[in-house]
Amino acid sequence: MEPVLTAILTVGAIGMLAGLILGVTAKIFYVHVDPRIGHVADILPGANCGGCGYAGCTDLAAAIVQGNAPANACKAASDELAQKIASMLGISVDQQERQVAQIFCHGDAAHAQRKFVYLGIQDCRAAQLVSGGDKACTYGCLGLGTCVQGCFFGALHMGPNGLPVVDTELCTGCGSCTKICPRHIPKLIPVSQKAAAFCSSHDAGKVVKEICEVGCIGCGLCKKVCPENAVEIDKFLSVVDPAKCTGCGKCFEKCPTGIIQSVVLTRDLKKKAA
Amino acid sequence: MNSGRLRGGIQFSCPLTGLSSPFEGIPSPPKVIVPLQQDQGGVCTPRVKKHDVVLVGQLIGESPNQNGASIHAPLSGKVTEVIKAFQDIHGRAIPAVAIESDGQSQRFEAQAGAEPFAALQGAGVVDFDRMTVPLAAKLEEARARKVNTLIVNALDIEPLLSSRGRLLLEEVQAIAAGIDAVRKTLDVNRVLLAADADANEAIAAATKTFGGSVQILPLRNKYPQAVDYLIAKRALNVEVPFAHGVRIADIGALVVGVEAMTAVGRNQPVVERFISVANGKGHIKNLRVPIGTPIGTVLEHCRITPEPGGKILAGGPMTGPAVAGLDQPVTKEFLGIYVQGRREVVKPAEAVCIKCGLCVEACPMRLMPFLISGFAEKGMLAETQNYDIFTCIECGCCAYICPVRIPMVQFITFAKKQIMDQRKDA
Amino acid sequence: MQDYLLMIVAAMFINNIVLIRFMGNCPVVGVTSSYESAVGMGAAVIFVATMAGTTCWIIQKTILEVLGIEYLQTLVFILVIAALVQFVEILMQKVAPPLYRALGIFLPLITTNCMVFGVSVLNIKEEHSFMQTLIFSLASAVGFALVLLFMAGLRERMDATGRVPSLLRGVPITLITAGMMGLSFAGLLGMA
Amino acid sequence: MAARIVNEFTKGFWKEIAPLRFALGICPSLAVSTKVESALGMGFAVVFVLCMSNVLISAVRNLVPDKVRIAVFISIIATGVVIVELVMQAYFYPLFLVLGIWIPLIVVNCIVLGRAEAFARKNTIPLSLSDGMGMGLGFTLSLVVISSIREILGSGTWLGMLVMPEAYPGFGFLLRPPGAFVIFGLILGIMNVISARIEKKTA
Amino acid sequence: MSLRELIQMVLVLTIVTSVCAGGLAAVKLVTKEQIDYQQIKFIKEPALKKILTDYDNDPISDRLQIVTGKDARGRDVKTTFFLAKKGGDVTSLAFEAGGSGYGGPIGVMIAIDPKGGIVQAVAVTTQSETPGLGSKIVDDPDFPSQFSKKPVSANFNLAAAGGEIQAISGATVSSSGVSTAVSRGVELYQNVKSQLGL
Amino acid sequence: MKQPEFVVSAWPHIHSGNSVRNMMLHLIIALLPAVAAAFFVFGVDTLRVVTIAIISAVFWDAVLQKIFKRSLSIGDLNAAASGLMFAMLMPATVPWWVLVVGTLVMLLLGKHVYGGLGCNPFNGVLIAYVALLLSYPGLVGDTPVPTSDMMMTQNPPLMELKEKGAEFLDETFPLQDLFLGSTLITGTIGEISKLALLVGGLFLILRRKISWIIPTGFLIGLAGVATIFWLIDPETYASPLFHLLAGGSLLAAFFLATDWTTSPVTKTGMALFALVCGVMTMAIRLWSQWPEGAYFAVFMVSMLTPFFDKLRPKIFGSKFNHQRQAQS
Ligand SMILES: Cc1cc2nc3c(=O)[nH]c(=O)nc-3n(C[C@H](O)[C@H](O)[C@@H](O)COP(=O)(O)O)c2cc1C
Ligand SMILES: Cc1cc2nc3c(=O)[nH]c(=O)nc-3n(C[C@H](O)[C@H](O)[C@H](O)COP(=O)(O)O)c2cc1C
Ligand SMILES: Cc1cc2nc3c(=O)[nH]c(=O)nc-3n(C[C@H](O)[C@H](O)[C@H](O)COP(=O)(O)O)c2cc1C
Ligand SMILES: Cc1cc2nc3c(=O)[nH]c(=O)nc-3n(C[C@H](O)[C@H](O)[C@H](O)CO)c2cc1C
Ligand code: SF4
Ligand code: SF4
Ligand code: SF4
Ligand code: SF4
Ligand code: FES
Repeated sequence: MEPVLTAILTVGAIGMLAGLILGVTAKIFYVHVDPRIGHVADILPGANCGGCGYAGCTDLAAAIVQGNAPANACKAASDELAQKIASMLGISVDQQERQVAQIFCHGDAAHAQRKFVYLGIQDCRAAQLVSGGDKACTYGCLGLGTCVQGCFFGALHMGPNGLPVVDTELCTGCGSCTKICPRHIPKLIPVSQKAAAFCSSHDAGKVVKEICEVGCIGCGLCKKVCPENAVEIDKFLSVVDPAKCTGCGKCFEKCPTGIIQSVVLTRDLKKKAA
Repeated sequence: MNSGRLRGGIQFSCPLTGLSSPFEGIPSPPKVIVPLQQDQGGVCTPRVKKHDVVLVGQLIGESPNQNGASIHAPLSGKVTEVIKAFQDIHGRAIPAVAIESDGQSQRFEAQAGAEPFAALQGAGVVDFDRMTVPLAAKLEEARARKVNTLIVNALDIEPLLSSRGRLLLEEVQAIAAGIDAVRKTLDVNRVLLAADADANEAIAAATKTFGGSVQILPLRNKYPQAVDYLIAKRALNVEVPFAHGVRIADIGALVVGVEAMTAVGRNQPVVERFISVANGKGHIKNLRVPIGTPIGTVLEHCRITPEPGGKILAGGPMTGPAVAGLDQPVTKEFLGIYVQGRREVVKPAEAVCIKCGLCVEACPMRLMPFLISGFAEKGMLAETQNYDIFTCIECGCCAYICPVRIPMVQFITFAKKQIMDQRKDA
Repeated sequence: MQDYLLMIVAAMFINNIVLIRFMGNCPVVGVTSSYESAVGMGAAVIFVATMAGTTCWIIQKTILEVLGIEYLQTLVFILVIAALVQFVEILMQKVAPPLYRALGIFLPLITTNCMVFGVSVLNIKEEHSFMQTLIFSLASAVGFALVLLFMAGLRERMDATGRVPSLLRGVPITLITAGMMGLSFAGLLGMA
Repeated sequence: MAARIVNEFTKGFWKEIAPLRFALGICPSLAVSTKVESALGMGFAVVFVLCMSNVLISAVRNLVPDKVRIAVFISIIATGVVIVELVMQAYFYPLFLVLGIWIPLIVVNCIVLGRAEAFARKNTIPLSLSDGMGMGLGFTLSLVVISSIREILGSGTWLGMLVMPEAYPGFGFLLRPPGAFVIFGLILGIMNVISARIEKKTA
Repeated sequence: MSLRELIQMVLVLTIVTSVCAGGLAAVKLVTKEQIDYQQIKFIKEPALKKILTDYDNDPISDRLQIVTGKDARGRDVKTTFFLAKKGGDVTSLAFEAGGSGYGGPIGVMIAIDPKGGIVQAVAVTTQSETPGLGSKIVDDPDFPSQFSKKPVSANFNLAAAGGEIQAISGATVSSSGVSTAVSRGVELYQNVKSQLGL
Repeated sequence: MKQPEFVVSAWPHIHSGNSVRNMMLHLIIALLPAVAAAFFVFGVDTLRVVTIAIISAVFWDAVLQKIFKRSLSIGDLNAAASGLMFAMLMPATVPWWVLVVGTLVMLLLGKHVYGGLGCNPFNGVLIAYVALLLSYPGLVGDTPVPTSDMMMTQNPPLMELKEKGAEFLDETFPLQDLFLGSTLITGTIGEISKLALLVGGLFLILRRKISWIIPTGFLIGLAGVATIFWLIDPETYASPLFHLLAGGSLLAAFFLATDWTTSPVTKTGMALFALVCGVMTMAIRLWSQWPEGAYFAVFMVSMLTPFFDKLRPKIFGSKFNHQRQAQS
């Protein structure tokens, strides 16, 4: 029995000493760190996309805990996660409609002219710096897929026609693609939006007609036929107000270039969820 | 001679035939398009309307500020259109004036007697270095910083361009007048003239004209020594840390190209450009071209038919921007036109740097181009700055020498742009 | 003196704790993606390993061996290391917050770093004297930190100008590179 | 509940197979994988320690103050390790000689403390046991895979049995430390390929 | 942090470590015998097999422990002697002695014929010398065989130290470790010869 | 849609014509004299080894490019050059399967896992050499090789030094034979004629394919250490000249330490790298179990290349004195 006692007493004593030292130092050198920051950071997606405007997810977590940012500040987190954060912190969230990105240019190789053959770095931002990009339209998609690289959630891919395509189910509406695109072609719209003119050109109709078959020429027919007054023409470009648009489809028929089209994001989502 | 050594750079072996070919005029084009921004000084305000009749040298675009360079009609004739968004060689959408020639070439009489220095803005003189800048801005800076040394740069910037060497020979009197004018306005007590050591005739002419008043600095051709900073280094043995905001004027020097000195000496609005035309086979012609002449017209005159799939450069083969079409007009930003055939086009690489170090050896700024470009490719912008990306003058020596043909200059310009954008955002 | 010198060289390079003795690989893989973290981890380990090595040696000689309970070595040593690491962490957080911010995140990782515990055990196994323990622990930890640093250097270069296939990027290629570093150390075979 | 137990058990074999997925516990995976036999020995030692520590830690999880959490956990783990050490010395002495210092080093195997921190201290005893078992067996599996490759290509044998032709010269490089790193790295790469394939299929 | 928490912390840690230690001590008690046997079997037996040639018993079972001295703290140091017998007669007496080499301690098993007072053979049990250099003390049979068949009165030091043993070139330290071990062993044998009762 | 006519890209628009293929071709040409010298000593076996090495290197390169889904680029001659270089480190007696295994290791671990040409932190040739040396010590490395005389099987010089000491080296290996190469001297294929290596190396330097700094620094570092020891005790230690001319000193100095990918690019970095390589070579020759240290040294020191490359040139304008010069 003696060896057992020796063991118990020695190691017990070492354990006690360790406990004492730790306890006493912890008492003397106490530094408060809000444990909730860690918990919130755990809930956040951890993509560090920066879409929220903070330097990464942990930074945002600290801001949320300190009340400097709302619980749903993360563009990439679902409502469910925001709710989870809010209930953990005992605060409330304003419900906001989910936004997704759409590509506001349909000018693929078959429909839009190019000024020259571009050789060089395969990055839209770099291409934009070489004589302003190869596309004749200075507003149109360059098609080198920088937005695809920029999406943290794999929601974009290049379609067969050389234009990016958004997977609306994967898109979190973080807006990284909008920011990274030198021409800001991907734009965020509410999922419930029912119509949009998929063009970004503010060029005059005459110029657009020369270089692109599917551009908005700013003729204003859509504005004229819209019964809800949901369409505005902003410098030769038709813009649909999602709050007013009912998706009646009158403008689709009238548009001479067919660029104002129906958008069916919600159904798409429902189908996928089912 | 207190001259500094140039490390790195490229010794081109191309023949200097251009030096012996005199400037030719070209037949006045029937129609010109004059973009209203041709330098870094900002967009000029149109001073003519559609259907206005203009004379050669008449103001058509007024500089937006005191130290800019205004733009003048190169032809006499009728304004057919003031274009709002003309896409220039850089892809910028800027206003431009289209003029239809009346075949008269009647000159507009400028109000005489203006002092050259004050008239620079009005005369629209620009100087060409890495970019085109209004000479007035340069002189204003020189005056503010009490510059006492004038370095006249008669070195051609790139291989196969020879307009400066030729100007020194043909316009030596105008250059002399220009130097005198600058001497009068600035407190310059020392004038140096950097010239290509192989331009014997021009150096002889300069020596004869200037006597002892101008110190001539014959330099062996080495690209890119004609850049302002490197001229300053070779002439004065001082390296200006321009990336840290120090200017050449801060060391008391002003570097001006001979074409700007010629224009000052002539004291007339700038309406034509001295350019060299060359293609893959070598130098073709030295020309005096009215500003606004379409490149196509110039090439027709030189009997060059560009090949589809080839390239047209607004400048030399090292740093000239490639242009999209033959209808682009010659502007003050042109030092020459270089035409490249389909097979001569350099295809950038898919491959990866093999760290051979040739670019490091070639870089005249003693940078590590492969690393800067590598960081730039990966979007590691902070690291590019640690490796002094802003000291890069984008001369292209690195990409020229690289065995795997990495488009280093494009990566570097791309990264610089991104950094500038970030700074703007912050 | 010469013996100590040889011991330093041997512990740092010839029998490098990571490349030859296989200890402390997790941080070599985990925290070498940047110089800063490599330096931070290296510094933290140098500090902790030296402290732990000597403390454990003293406990072994004055308590465990005296009482004949050497078989409890594992339990006692790891307890000491865990307490030591946590002690340092708490202390640093208060006394030197900037240092804590730089090194702090690495400290908890050190408890489970084989290298610290391994060095403590090796000191006993190889019957080092106190002086030898001090030197061996320090030199081994420096050898570890050097490997971290070299790896960070190679990885930075790979990141900047390499094109590692995406499926091997990160941990796999770091392991392979560590293997190559170890392979080159075969040149030192027979030196000690 | 039963489903969860099964789930916690099986995740250790592919989804969260420890050394391969998280780059934890690399050292022993490299050091004791020259032979399948020692890999198995090491693996089972870890299974034992993991199960024991997970169960005990889960049992005391609500009694331990946060500040001494790590110290307590690691004491429990160390106890398991010493038991393994003693038992192995008593009954599997040759194995003990081969594994040497790596037996006490189980105490710092990141997986063990990692499971305590990440799992056992937040979950019930049955779940923790299942997790420990799964993780431990997953670790064993990784060791066996690595050591199989090394033993077969390196010495031409598997578990001591000759599996390659008599004349096979054996690639000794793989039995050396660098060979271990390389094989480990390549296996990780191959796993990435397989995962990517699976993901593509399910997507 | 309150005092209560502090006490709780210390208490928990003390109890846990005590319980752990107690458990381990129990396990150790249970396994001790078996571990001793295994150690002897796997470490000593190969060396014994090498040096003992002519016997018909199991020397591992026929072993005896004798107190051969005191260590620095005054505790007894015991040495195990293995007896090889043939027809009941002790033909050899084997035991281990130690010296220190280049890479650490060196253990040497020595077999002595108690009747003739002759060192029969010597084999290295444990060593950690440089492979290919110091490890020749094991790999090179010529080196240990130098010790064989020498009377216990011989000088087992290296030639350089006035003895009869030729060192392995390039591994003087390792060689000297072995020769020191043998010298010590022989000396120890001389001291305890009487206690062995042979 | 109208097709665009001209190409637009960033400058520069012309190129020097340098290419990987061109550089590899230079390397191959530079090694030919050494191959010829080896042929003189070992006969047809030389060609056997060289041919198998090159063919299997090219084969593995193609296979691995396929596996790693890269475009086929055996046309850049890199695999052929590496294969030839690898053969230089092999004795003429090496079995064919060792070459096949070696080239696989070389191209897998020294090229493709890192992403292809130019990404590897360590030279594939050296990786393969050391891996084989550890696996098949009797078949590669410093083994006695029968020469075409077939009269005797002679130890390579450094092995003789390791085993028998420096005493009779001068008689066994006349310096002239070490330099020119002769049937008295064995070793790997690339270690036979130092003259041939020197010719090849100078060719590369003059064609500006490698920098003169690395070979110079390497040999200075090696000779420096050798001289110190030789001066201390010429009986025990071989002369610096012997160390320079024996084994792989020159091969490593001109062809391995200069490998672009794994050596520094800055002049200061190159100089330090080379000196450390030279010193390390001697350390391994003196104190390790290996007779030859040059290859290990280059392999090991390339680990430090990223650090040597931190010693970059002072950039343009860095010497500018902001206070003084701004006023003048
Ligand atoms: C790297 C290295 C390893 C060594 N390894 C051993 C060894 O394993 N055994 C040994 O006895 N001496 C070893 N030595 C020591 C030397 O071989 C020995 O001290 C030296 O004096 C040679 O003397 P000797 O020929 O009289 O033995 C080593 C020395 C060095 C530098
Ligand atoms: C084999 C060889 C060895 C050289 N050795 C030296 C040397 O030791 N020291 C030196 O200053 N230059 C040496 N040089 C010359 C340098 O390369 C020299 O700086 C270069 O040829 C010309 O330099 P520059 O480009 O600055 O004009 C050597 C050249 C060669 C081909
Ligand atoms: C051993 C040695 C060390 C050298 N160290 C340096 C150095 O630290 N920095 C450097 O710029 N050049 C170094 N050099 C190169 C010479 O200084 C070289 O002449 C000079 O840099 C010009 O280079 P060039 O030969 O390519 O023209 C070294 C050369 C040798 C042989
Ligand atoms: C002088 C010189 C030496 C070279 N040495 C090697 C070499 O040792 N190994 C090698 O694989 N490639 C060598 N190369 C070619 C190339 O750098 C190498 O293949 C890549 O590092 C990829 O292995 C060399 C090239 C030159 C010009
Ligand atoms: S949307 Fe923008 S970033 Fe995306 S491919 Fe088009 S131009 Fe490029
Ligand atoms: S598509 Fe755009 S908005 Fe949507 S997740 Fe990707 S980057 Fe964010
Ligand atoms: S482009 Fe920039 S990096 Fe390249 S050589 Fe010129 S200055 Fe150096
Ligand atoms: S020249 Fe090209 S390949 Fe050579 S180091 Fe520079 S970037 Fe790399
Ligand atoms: S297993 Fe050794 S450091 Fe993680």
